[in-house]
Amino acid sequence: WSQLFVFMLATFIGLGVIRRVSRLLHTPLMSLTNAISAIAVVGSILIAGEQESTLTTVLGTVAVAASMTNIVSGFLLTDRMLKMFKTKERGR
Amino acid sequence: WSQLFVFMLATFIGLGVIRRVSRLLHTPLMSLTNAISAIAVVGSILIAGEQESTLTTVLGTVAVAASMTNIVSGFLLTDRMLKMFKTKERGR
Amino acid sequence: MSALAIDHLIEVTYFAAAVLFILSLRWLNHPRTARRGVYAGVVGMLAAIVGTLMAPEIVGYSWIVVAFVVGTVLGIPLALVPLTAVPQRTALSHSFGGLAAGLVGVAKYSLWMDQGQLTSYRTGAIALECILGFLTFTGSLMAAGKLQEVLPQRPITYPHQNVANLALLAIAVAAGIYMTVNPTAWAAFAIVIVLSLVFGVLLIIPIGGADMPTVISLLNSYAGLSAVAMGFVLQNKLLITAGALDGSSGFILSVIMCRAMNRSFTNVLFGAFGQVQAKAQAGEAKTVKSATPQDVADVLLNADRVVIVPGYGMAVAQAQHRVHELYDALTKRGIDVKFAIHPVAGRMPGHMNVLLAEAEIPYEALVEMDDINPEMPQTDVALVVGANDVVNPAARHDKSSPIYGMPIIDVDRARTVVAIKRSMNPGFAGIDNELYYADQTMMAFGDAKQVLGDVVKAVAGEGAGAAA
Amino acid sequence: MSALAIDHLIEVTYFAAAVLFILSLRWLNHPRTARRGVYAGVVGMLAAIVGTLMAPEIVGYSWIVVAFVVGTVLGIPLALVPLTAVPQRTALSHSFGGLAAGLVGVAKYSLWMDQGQLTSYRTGAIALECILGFLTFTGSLMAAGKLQEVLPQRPITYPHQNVANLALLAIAVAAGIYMTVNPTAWAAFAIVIVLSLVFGVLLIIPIGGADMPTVISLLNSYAGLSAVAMGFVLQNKLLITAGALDGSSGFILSVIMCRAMNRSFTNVLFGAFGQVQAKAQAGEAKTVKSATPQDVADVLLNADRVVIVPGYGMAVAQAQHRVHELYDALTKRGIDVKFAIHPVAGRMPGHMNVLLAEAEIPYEALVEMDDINPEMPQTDVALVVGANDVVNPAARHDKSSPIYGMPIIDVDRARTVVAIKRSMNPGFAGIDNELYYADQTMMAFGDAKQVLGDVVKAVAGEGAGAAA
Ligand SMILES: NC(=O)c1ccc[n+]([C@@H]2O[C@H](COP(=O)([O-])OP(=O)(O)OC[C@H]3O[C@@H](n4cnc5c(N)ncnc54)[C@H](OP(=O)(O)O)[C@@H]3O)[C@@H](O)[C@H]2O)c1
Ligand SMILES: NC(=O)c1ccc[n+]([C@@H]2O[C@H](COP(=O)([O-])OP(=O)(O)OC[C@H]3O[C@@H](n4cnc5c(N)ncnc54)[C@H](OP(=O)(O)O)[C@@H]3O)[C@@H](O)[C@H]2O)c1
Repeated sequence: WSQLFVFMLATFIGLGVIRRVSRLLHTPLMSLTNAISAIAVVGSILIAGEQESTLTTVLGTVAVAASMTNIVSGFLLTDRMLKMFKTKERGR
Repeated sequence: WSQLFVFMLATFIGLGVIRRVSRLLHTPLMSLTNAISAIAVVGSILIAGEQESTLTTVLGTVAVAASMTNIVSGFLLTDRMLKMFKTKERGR
Repeated sequence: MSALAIDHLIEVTYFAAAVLFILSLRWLNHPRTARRGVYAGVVGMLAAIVGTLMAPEIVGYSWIVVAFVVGTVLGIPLALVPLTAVPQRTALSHSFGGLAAGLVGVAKYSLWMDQGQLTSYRTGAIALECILGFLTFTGSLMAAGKLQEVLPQRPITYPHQNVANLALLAIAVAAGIYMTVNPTAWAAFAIVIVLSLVFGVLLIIPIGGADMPTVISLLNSYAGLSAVAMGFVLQNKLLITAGALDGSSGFILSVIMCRAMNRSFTNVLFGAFGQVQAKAQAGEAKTVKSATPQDVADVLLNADRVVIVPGYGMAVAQAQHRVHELYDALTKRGIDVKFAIHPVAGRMPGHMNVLLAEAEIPYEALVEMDDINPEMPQTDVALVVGANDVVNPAARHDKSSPIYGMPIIDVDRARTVVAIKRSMNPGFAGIDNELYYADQTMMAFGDAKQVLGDVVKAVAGEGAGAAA
Repeated sequence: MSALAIDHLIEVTYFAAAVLFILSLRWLNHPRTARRGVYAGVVGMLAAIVGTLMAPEIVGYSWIVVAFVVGTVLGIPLALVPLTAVPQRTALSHSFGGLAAGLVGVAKYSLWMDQGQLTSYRTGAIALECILGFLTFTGSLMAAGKLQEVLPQRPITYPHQNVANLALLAIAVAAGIYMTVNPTAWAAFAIVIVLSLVFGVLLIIPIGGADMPTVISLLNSYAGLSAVAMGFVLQNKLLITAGALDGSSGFILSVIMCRAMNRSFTNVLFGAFGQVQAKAQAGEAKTVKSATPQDVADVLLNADRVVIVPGYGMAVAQAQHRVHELYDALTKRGIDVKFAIHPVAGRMPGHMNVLLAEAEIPYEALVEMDDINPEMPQTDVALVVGANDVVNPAARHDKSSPIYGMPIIDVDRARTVVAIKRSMNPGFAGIDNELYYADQTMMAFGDAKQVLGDVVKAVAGEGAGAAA
C-alpha cells in the first residue's frame, strides 16, 4: 500500500510539474525524463551483482548496459540541446 | 523511510498546489486546510476506541472532540464563504 | 469479514481520502471549482472516518459518539461567526488541532509505556508531535485572545526576552532528544510537555496584534507538521499527507504576507512590531481638509474613473453592503468603478475579498495591487474606506518608517483622494499617514458604514436632481 | 559499517535522488533554470547508483563494470546524433528502457522461483512489468525503424487488424492474471513474454509515420509505468517515483500533441492515419505562382512585419542557420521578424524550437501559435519554410479533410505568403494544401537551405544597391 501511495503522490507531482514545463523545452523534456526513468539501473545492478545464477547475471548485465546507455545519452543529449537555447542578451 | 518519502512527496504537492490557489480565496483556503488537517481525528478515534486505560480513553475522547470541532466548523465555514463569491452573471 | 480484508478496506478509504484532499486543494485554485473542492474534502474526511471506525482495535464506540456530538455542537457556532471574527476563529481551531495532536502523543506514550513497546523511533516522533502540538495549542490560544482583544494588542517586551524564549525551546528540544535516547524516561517527556506549553505563550506575548495573521498561518503550518509527526507515530500515510498539505499551505501564506509587508520571519517573530511609535506624536500640526458626505458625493459624480480601496476599517464597520450600494449607484451612472485589493488589507489574507464577496460584489471587479497601481494616475477619485497602512506613501520614500519598503496602493497618485475614517488615529502599524495631509486629499470623518450610507443617499439625490 | 547503517545510507541516497529528480523537472519549466535541472538529474542519478553499489547483496562488480563501460560506449554516440534524428534516438532509448524492465522482471521471477519465494503480489507485479516492458521494447524499436525510414512509413493494414491485436493483448493479460493466481505457473509467464513482444510489433505496424511522435510519447509513459511496476516488484520507492514522473510526462506530451492535431488517442492508435488519400490526386490543375529567390528578397525588403513559419522541411534541409542569416539581415534593416511555432510542427514536440535554438536565434523571437495568429492580418509577409500541414487552411473549413479541426497558423490571413518547398508534394498528413494555389501565395521551389541561401544573398545585394 505504501507503494501505491507513493505512486499516487508522484503522479500528482508529475502531472503538476510537467504541465508547467515551457513549450520551448518539450524536446529536452522528453530526453530528460528518458534519462531519469533509466533509474531502472538500480534494480538491474542488484541483479547483475547478486550473481545468483548465470541466467540472472546475464539478464542483469544486459539490463544495466541498456539503462546505462539511456542515462549517458539522455543527460548528454539534454544538456547539448539546452546549451543551444540563448536569450537575446547572451545570444548576441 | 517510506513515511519520510510520503512526507517529501506530499510537501512538493502542497507547495505546488497552494501556490496556484487564487488570491481571492486565501481566507477560504485557510479554513479548508484547517479542516483537512483535522484528519488527526483518525488517530484520536483509535485511541478513544481502544479504551486501554481511563487516561488514554479520556485523552482520546477530548482529542476526537477537538478534531471534530475543526472538521465541522472548517468545512461549513469554507463553504459558507465560497457561497458568497459571485461572478457578474450569477451575481446579478 | 477477515481481519486482513478489513485492513485492506481501511487502506482503501485512506488512499481515497488522500486523493480527495489533494483534489480538494487543487480545485480551490478558482472560484468556479472551489465549492467542488469543499465537497471533495468532506467526502474524503467521511471516507477516512468511516474507514477508521471499522478498525478491529476499537472495542467501544460510546466515547467516540459522545466526542462526535460535542465536536459538532461546538463546531456549528464556530462556523457561523461574523466574517470579521474569522481570524480569531481560525486561531482557535489551530489550537484545537494542536491540542488533539499533543493529547494523542501523550496517550500513545502512556500506552506503549505500559506495554513496554517504546522505541527510540516512537519516542522521537512523539516528542516532535508534542512539542509542535502543545506550542501550537497555547500559542494559537494567545493569538486568538489578542485578535479578540481580550488580551492586550500591543506587544509586551522585557529584556533578554528572545534569548530566554529560545533557551526555553532549546531545553524542550534537549529533553525531547533525551527521551529519544532513553525512551522510558517519562520525566523528560513531562518536561517537553510543560516547556512546549509555556513556550507557546511566551512566543506570542512580544508580538503585536498587527502581526497576528502572519503568526496564525505560521501556527497553521505547525499544526500541520504536528499532524505529520502523529502520522510518523502511527505509521499512517494519510495523516502524513494531509498534514504536509496543511503545513505547506500555512508556510506559503505566511511567506506571501511577509513579502507583502516587506518583513522577514525573524522580524515578525522577534521584532516586537507595532509598539507605540514616538514619531507618530511628533507630527507638528498639519492642516487637514475635511468633507461632508455631500461633498464626497459631488466629487464622485464628477468622476469617470473611481477606485475604491477597502481596508480593515470597512471590516470593523461592516460597511461592505453600503460599498455595494455605492458601487451600483455609480456604475448605473456609467462611472467606471474598480476595487483595489492590497494583499494584506484587513487582518487576514484575502480578508477584503471575502467581505466584498459577501456583499455580492462580482469578483471580476476586484483588482490586485500590482494590476491597479499602473492605472492610478488615470484615476479621478480614489475612495479609501478604512484603509490606512496599505495606502501610506511613507512606505515608498520614508526610510525611517517601520513599514518602509512595504508595497502599497499608490492612491496618492490619483487626482483626488477621499479617505473615510473615524479620526486621525493611526492604523495597525501605529504610524501617522501623511496621505491625509496631502492637498488632493479630503477626509470624511465618521464610521465607514454611516458615512457611506449618507454618501449613497446624496448620490441618489443628485441623480434625482439631475433627472428633474 | 553495520549492515543496518548501510541500509539507512542507501535509503538516504534514494531519498536524495527522488528529491533531485523532482527538482530537475521543476527547473525545466524555464530555459534559464533548465540546465540546472539537468545537473540535478545527473547528481540524483549518481547518488542512486553509488547507493545501490553499496548494497551488501552485491558479491561481484565485474559484470556491472563491464555493463557500465558498454552502456557509456553506446550512449555517447547516441547523444551526438543530429537533431533531426532525435525522434528515432528517443524511440530507441525507450526500447532500451522497456528491455531493461522486462529483463529484470524475468530475472526476478527465476530467482524467486528457485528460492520458492514467489507470491501472488510478486508475480502480479512482474507480469505487469513484463507486459509493459516488452511491448515498449519491440514497439519502440518499430517506431524508431519507421522514423529512420528503414521500415515503410505508410501504415500497413489488413482486415480485423485491431480486433486481432486487442485479442492478443487480452490473452497476454489473461495469462498474466493466471500467473498471479498460480505464481509458479512459468508457462503462463512465457506466454506473457512472447505475446507482449509480438503485440508491441503489431501495435505499430498499422500506424503511419506522421503519428510516430505521439506514439513515442505514449511509449514513453509505458516505459515509465514499467519502471513503476519494477518498483512494486523490488519494493523500491525511488523507482516508483521516477517511473511515475516519466509516465505522466509521456502521457501529458501525447495529450498535448493529440489536442494540437485535434485527434483522439484511439484515432491515433487504431486510425491507420496517413494512408494515401484519394483526394490528394483528384485536384484539377490549379495555377501556382512560382517565384525566384530574387522575387522573395524583394517582397521581404518591402515588408515591415515578417512572420517566418518553420516546418518539418526546415529540419530535413537543415536550413535553420540560413534562417538565422535571413533573420539578421532583415532585422538589421529594421524589419520586424517573428517566428510562428506550431505545437506539432516538425516531428516531435518542440522540434522547431530546438532547431532554431541551435541556430542561436534568441528564444524571445519564437512565438506560439495562439499568440501569433491574432497578429497575422497585420503581417505583410508570411514566409513558410518547409511547413505544410500546420498551415493548411483546409483544417479550418474543409470538414472532409483528415486534419479538419486541427488548429493551424493562419498564414493565409497575411497580405503575402511565400512558401519554400521542393515540390507540390503533400506533407506528412498526405493531403493537398490549397494555400499554395491562393492568389497572395508565391511558391519558391527548391531545397529550403538552397533557396534561403540565395534569398539571403539577394537581400544583401539589394542592401548594397540601396546603400549605393
Ligand atoms: N491582511 C493580512 O493578512 C495582514 C497580516 C499581517 C498584518 N496586517 C496588517 O494590517 C494592516 C492592514 O492595513 P489596513 O490599511 O487594511 O488597515 P489599518 O492600517 O489597520 O487601518 C485601518 C483604519 O481603519 C480605520 N477604521 C477603523 N474602524 C473604522 C470604522 N468603524 N469606520 C471607519 N474607519 C475605521 C482606522 O482609523 P480610525 O481609527 O481613525 O477610524 C484605521 O486607520 C497593515 O498594517 C498590515 O500590515 C495584515
Ligand atoms: N511535431 C510533432 O510532435 C508531431 C507529432 C505527430 C504528428 N506530426 C505531424 O507532422 C506534421 C508536421 O507538419 P509540418 O507542416 O511541420 O511538416 P509537413 O506537413 O510534414 O510538411 C513538411 C513539408 O516540408 C517540405 N520539405 C521536405 N523536405 C524539404 C526540404 N529539404 N526543403 C524544403 N522543403 C522540404 C515537404 O514538401 P516537399 O516534399 O514538396 O519539399 C513537406 O510538404 C503534421 O502533419 C503533424 O500532425 C507532428
